Amino acid sequence: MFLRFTPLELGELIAQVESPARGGVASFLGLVRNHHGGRQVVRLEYSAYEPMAEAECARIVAEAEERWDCGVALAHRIGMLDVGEVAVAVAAASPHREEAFAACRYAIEEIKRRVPIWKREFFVDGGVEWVGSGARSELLRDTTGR
Amino acid sequence: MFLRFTPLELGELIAQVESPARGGVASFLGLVRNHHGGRQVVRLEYSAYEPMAEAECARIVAEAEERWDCGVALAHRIGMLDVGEVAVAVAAASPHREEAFAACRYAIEEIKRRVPIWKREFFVDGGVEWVGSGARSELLRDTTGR
Amino acid sequence: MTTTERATLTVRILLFGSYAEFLGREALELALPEPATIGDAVARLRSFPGGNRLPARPLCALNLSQVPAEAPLSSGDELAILPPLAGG
Amino acid sequence: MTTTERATLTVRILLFGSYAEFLGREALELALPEPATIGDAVARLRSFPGGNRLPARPLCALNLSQVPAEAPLSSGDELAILPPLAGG
Repeated sequence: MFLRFTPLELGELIAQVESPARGGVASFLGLVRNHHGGRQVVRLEYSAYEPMAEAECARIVAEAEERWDCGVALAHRIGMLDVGEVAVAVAAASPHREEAFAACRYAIEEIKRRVPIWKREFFVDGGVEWVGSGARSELLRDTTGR
Repeated sequence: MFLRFTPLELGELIAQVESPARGGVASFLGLVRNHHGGRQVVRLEYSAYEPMAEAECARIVAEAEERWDCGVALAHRIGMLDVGEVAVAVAAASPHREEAFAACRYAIEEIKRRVPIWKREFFVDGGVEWVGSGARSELLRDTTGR
Repeated sequence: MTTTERATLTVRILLFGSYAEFLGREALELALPEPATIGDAVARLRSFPGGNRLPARPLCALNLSQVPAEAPLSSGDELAILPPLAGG
Repeated sequence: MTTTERATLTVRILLFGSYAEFLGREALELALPEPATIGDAVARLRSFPGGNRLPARPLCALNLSQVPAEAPLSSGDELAILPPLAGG
């Protein structure tokens, strides 16, 4: 499962890909920032088209592992997150550090480009907006249905 | 202290650089590999010109933080390490993931290029060699003096 | 020769994020005269209350894969209308 | 007019890794006639037992910074002779 509903642990992902033959492990964490567009963010909520998001994440891992001599693990948090929490985590291990970095970078870029995940930002001024579409959110219930 | 004589924890380095304004954290771990030059490695020993190594590490952090909008933390293990242990760790946090990756990559490349650290590899066949110079090591005592 | 005699296909529509809010629902069944493309389904959705806030050519996924607006629909397909992605 | 009348400078030499093994020690004091460069110090070290295994132009650090072989020495300097680096 690439989508997670509880806090992400980078160590868990690294443990999935490290091995005695892979001397380099590159990783990336995306954290919830406290600001966006000049406004102060207090928390945000991620939702997903879950079966497609799982399928896209699996394709991204397979593509990276085919293109580089590496193992890749990734996870994306869904649900309500506070500022500073880990939203996305990627780890890539390879015998060569260049390949570990390249695979890690590829995975995070493709996650952002292709995986059907959305987020609403909750601002300190009480506003709620869908990131990307810029639409104000009217529904204040938990759209993830959890 | 950038040189460490006990196991490295990536989480500790990430905690040093993450902040609510820095949404991207790139990191790198270098692990002791189980092979080198076709021979099986069982463990290795790092030693350093300690005051210069500390000074070079501090310069690398300062250079990366000046060049990119980021915070950088790094540590290198000294002493005897088993296969799979973390030899070097770098974490770079930035508001922009491109800068986090660039700073992390810069730091690990400069560590390898400039920091006066040496290692002896202990092979399964009983041989011991200084990596880089290719010289067989005759002294089997702990050259780190610890 | 009347429209009721034309064969129809039925697809399941999924709406997410801001688009689900625009139309006030997250899923619906849509019957369309055959043959129909994704563009035809989107045009129908845009005629619904609140549907005018959907773009004319939104990002779409058919049975879990992204597809262009010209892609044909078959009965039983799952068509997801995707707002701008914001993962990561 | 004799060499004993020439002023000398004394530097502290540090040896690491394989180089410390070649010369059988990790530190020594070296007295050299003034003026002297790093290259002069290395040439002297290479005349010691085992010193022939040192390269003619090893990597050197003077008072904690890397310097070229032409750099001049002053009394009290710490000159480190560095084998090929292998950190990371």
